[in-house]
Amino acid sequence: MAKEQPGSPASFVDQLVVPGDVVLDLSNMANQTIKLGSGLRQESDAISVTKAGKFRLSKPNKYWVESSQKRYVPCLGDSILGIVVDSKADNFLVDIKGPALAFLPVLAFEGGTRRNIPKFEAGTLLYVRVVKANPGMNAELSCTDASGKAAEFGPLKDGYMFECSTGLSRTLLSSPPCPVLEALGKKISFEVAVGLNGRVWVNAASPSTVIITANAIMKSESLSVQSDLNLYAWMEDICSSCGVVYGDTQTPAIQPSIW
Amino acid sequence: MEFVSPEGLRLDGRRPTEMRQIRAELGAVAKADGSAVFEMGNTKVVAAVYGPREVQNRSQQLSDQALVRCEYSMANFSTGDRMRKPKGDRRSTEISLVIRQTMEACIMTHLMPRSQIDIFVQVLQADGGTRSACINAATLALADAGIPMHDLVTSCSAGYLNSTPLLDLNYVEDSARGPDVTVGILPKLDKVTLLQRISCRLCMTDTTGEYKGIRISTRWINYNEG
Amino acid sequence: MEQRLANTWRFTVNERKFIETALLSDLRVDGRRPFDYRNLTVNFGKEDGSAEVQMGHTHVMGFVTAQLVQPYRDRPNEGSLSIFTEFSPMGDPSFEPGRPGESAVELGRVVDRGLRESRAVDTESLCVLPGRWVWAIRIDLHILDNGGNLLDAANIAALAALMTFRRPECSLGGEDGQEVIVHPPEEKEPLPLILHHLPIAVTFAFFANENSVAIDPTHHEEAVMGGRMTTTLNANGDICAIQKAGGEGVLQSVIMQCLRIASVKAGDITEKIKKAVDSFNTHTALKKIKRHPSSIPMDVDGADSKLREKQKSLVDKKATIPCPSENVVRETKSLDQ
Amino acid sequence: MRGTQLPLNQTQKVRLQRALQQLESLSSKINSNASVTVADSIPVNYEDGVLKGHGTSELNGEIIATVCGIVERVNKLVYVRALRARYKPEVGDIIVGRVVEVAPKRWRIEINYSQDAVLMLSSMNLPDGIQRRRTAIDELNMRSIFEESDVICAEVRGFQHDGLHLQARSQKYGKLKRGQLLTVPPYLVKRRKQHFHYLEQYGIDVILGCNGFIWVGEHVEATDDMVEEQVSKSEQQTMNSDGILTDMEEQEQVSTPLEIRRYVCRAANAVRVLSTLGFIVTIEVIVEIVNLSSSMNLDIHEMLGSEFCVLVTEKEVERRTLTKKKG
Repeated sequence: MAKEQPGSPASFVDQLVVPGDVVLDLSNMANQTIKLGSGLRQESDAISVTKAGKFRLSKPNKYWVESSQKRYVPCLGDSILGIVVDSKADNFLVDIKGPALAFLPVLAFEGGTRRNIPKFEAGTLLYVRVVKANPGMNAELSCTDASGKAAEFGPLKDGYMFECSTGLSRTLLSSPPCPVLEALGKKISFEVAVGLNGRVWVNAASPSTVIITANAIMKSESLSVQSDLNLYAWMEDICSSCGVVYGDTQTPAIQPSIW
Repeated sequence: MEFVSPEGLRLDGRRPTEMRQIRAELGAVAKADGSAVFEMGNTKVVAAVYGPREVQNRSQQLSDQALVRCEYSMANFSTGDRMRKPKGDRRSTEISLVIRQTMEACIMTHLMPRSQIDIFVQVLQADGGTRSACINAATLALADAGIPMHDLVTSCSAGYLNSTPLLDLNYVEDSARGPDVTVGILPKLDKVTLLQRISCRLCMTDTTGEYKGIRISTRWINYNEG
Repeated sequence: MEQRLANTWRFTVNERKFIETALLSDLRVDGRRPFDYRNLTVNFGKEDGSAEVQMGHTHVMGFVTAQLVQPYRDRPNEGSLSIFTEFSPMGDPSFEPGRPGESAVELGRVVDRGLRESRAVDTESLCVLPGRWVWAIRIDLHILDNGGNLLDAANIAALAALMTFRRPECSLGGEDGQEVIVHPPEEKEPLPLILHHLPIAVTFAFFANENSVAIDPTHHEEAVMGGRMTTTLNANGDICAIQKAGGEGVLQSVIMQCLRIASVKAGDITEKIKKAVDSFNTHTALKKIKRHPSSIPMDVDGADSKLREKQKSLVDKKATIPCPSENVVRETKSLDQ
Repeated sequence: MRGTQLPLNQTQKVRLQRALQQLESLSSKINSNASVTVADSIPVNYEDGVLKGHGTSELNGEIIATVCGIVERVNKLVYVRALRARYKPEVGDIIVGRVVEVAPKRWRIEINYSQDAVLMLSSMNLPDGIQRRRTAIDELNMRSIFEESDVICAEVRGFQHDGLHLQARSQKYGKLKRGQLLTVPPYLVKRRKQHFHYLEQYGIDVILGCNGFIWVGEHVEATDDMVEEQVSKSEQQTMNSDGILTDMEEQEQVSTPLEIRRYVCRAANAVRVLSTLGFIVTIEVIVEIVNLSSSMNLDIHEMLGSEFCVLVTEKEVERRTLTKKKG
């Protein structure tokens, strides 16, 4: 699609691109500095795409391809959900859906010292931050924010964790808040933690609420560019499929936008 | 064919809910940590347990519980016509799995992390009910090895021929292709852990008969242990 | 070591605990109640005897083929039925390539027991020439995606494939009447298999805490459960096979309750399969009508004689009968079953 | 009871049976109905409060046994001592084991436990006897200390996160040479003050490992000093141990005299007899049996015959009756 005007970036921005598409022609853009993000490759003057997704531009000059995938490529500063796999003397080995296990140093906790190393059994779910992500190396995680405070990081107790695509988790974290979350939040109260690596943790007072929330979020994955869709009807559908009555008849104020 | 005479006796002279004579002996394999020979009539099975010991394939090691493995085999001379079956055919693979899962359920595996328990069961003579005999032998061998267990599993088979429920089938009754069932129970908890039924068109037979038989066998095993 | 850890599927303590606690209040993660079955869809391939079953994320394909072989010596006038399973790493990373693993063998054996020992397929009608030629039916079950409860899905796939399978008709010919002629489908309408009843496998999962039970477990639930029982029943409520291979102990009364539920489910599933097969049959029948009508009103001498010639040559070709060279693993009723 | 597989003639059978019966009558008064099998319920007095120990679990408010064995009660603690099981290590146990693997900075040792034990290079006295940090060179030379399939003697240090650790911080521990390793069920070896024994009259050493591994070998001077040796002692001692080392090297050249070899075999057979009969293995009994066999002018191989076994059983009865009377 949109093959007419290679060279003019505007023609590709926010369009779907596939590997091999030449999205920018630098010869037309002399004396401009541009920054390339993931999914783009420079071949002399041509900038071509290496993975399928949406071509994005962040003004003034940052370009990248945004894609939705099941696996996660660690990226500095991302908040993610990891699962403890094993503990070694210096590190916890954590699964982050990435190409390799990540290391969480045993001291990377608020006020962490050798004497108060936390104990996590295999299978513990952690909300962590990526602090080192170099290709070819295991990523390094931390349970503190930049100032060394625990913030919200740390183990997540109870609740339910499910996996989705990285694209969906990004949508859930977007601002303005994701319509599905907002619509759900109007009716029921729940806690949610979204990891950029495509893992979502949900907790609520009753298991049925957790199940509704989890299913609603999981099913919103396939709910894409249907602007005329009635979110309320959709939600009720999910609730009835979960065997729960959604509640009062008021339609949520927000209609789903494109995501 | 008539499997139950009008007088209510079976081909080998037993009553329908009568078991064959059972005999068990512990310590049949000196090298093993625990071992047992179990006989049900002419069916004779030997079981040996090694472990808990260091895990041989370290990649299989479990950090929170013991790894249980089981190998079932049938000696070539165990049946009437000598057979030369390749090792690891589908039937023995399945029985190995069944024995392993049955034993795994009653071994307190969490007490022996990072170790491995091997159960070897071999049929020396087959005359029906080898599956049950193997389970009984394996239980005794595990008890002999001093491995902590929730309960002793006891097992027995039953069938339905000539519209009579029969307990503990022998080979002739077994090969009549009537419905039959193998039950493994945990007598103390009074729960069923193993249940395999192979049958053609059958309404439910009452299981009281076989339970009775299994109770007897449990009692007998206890006596034997003491 | 690390490589091994990197490739296995993770399961969090949270999920495990949640699945168990939700079951206590009769809820399941995918919104089902403990005794709800997942949505079942059966699709058929273009050829006869292939079926695809989808239950949630579980996706199994069944394919039936037949071959003329020599019968077993102890049953000279019966055809045979064998089941092969293929668990490729594509369906689940825990399946290892190469020889079938324990779970693949167990699945094959349980489906086999349900079908064969309950004599669902009429094997005597598969005999062509007693002692010489019989049809050997082979069912291949391929796991395309493992979303839990492969056994039930595989069993349904096998049944659906068997129900749509058509074997070529054959007759005896030659000077001594001992030669087998296999008629191609254009010549004689292929024959369906005779199925006496449909044994349906229904699987229950048992959980350690508070003796919870759930039907048709998903992949996640299978990772949590302490034991499993597969009951194979037909729509009449006859029990064909039960498999509970160890695991969590269960009270006798619970087993009886499961059997009652299973017999209801077996009825439902039978309905669904029959409906799917019926619609497939009418569909193919319609296609035939569309395809052939032009040939029927054709003039007699032209095309028809040509057709006859063609048939003749086909018959000649059939003088060479496929040799039973393939090793079909056969599982005789073993001593202790 | 496990049957002992001995080819017995009629009189021997009667004698053995009688002896066993006597043994039973001697012991049964102490522990009459304390033996349990798996899933038997153990009667307890709940009012006093109960602590569940090894081999027990709770089911429906009842305490049940999880192994076959003898119920033991210590104050509130109730536990079941398994009759036959693999070795259960306790800190401070002296054990004999076999090296199965030389790994980085450690040896892995098979000790009849559910896992292999670990002996770190750092918890082991170096051959030069000097206390210092272990260098990379020491690590490279590990095979010159112990290599695969060597039999060694060590002490249980305790459980670490990666398994059971041993230590050998004394000259009495270390590689065992010129002798026999015997394996008996671990419950036949009782924990005592002394596990190293030097039988001067025969010139042999006997080490009764708590894990059921028993070493019978030619006497080595280093183990002569049977008093607990402290690690942090003066340099004088290290010099002393140096001297012993050279001593050992010298000894290596000369082969073991035939007489001593005979005694090694005799003692080993004594242990074998006890193991087949299922009697507790103590140094006193071993000495007694060795003496008995020599006084009867029995050949070494005849010790394993049924006649001798019956005789040993009868002796055991005598011994226990005597101790009983004394008691």
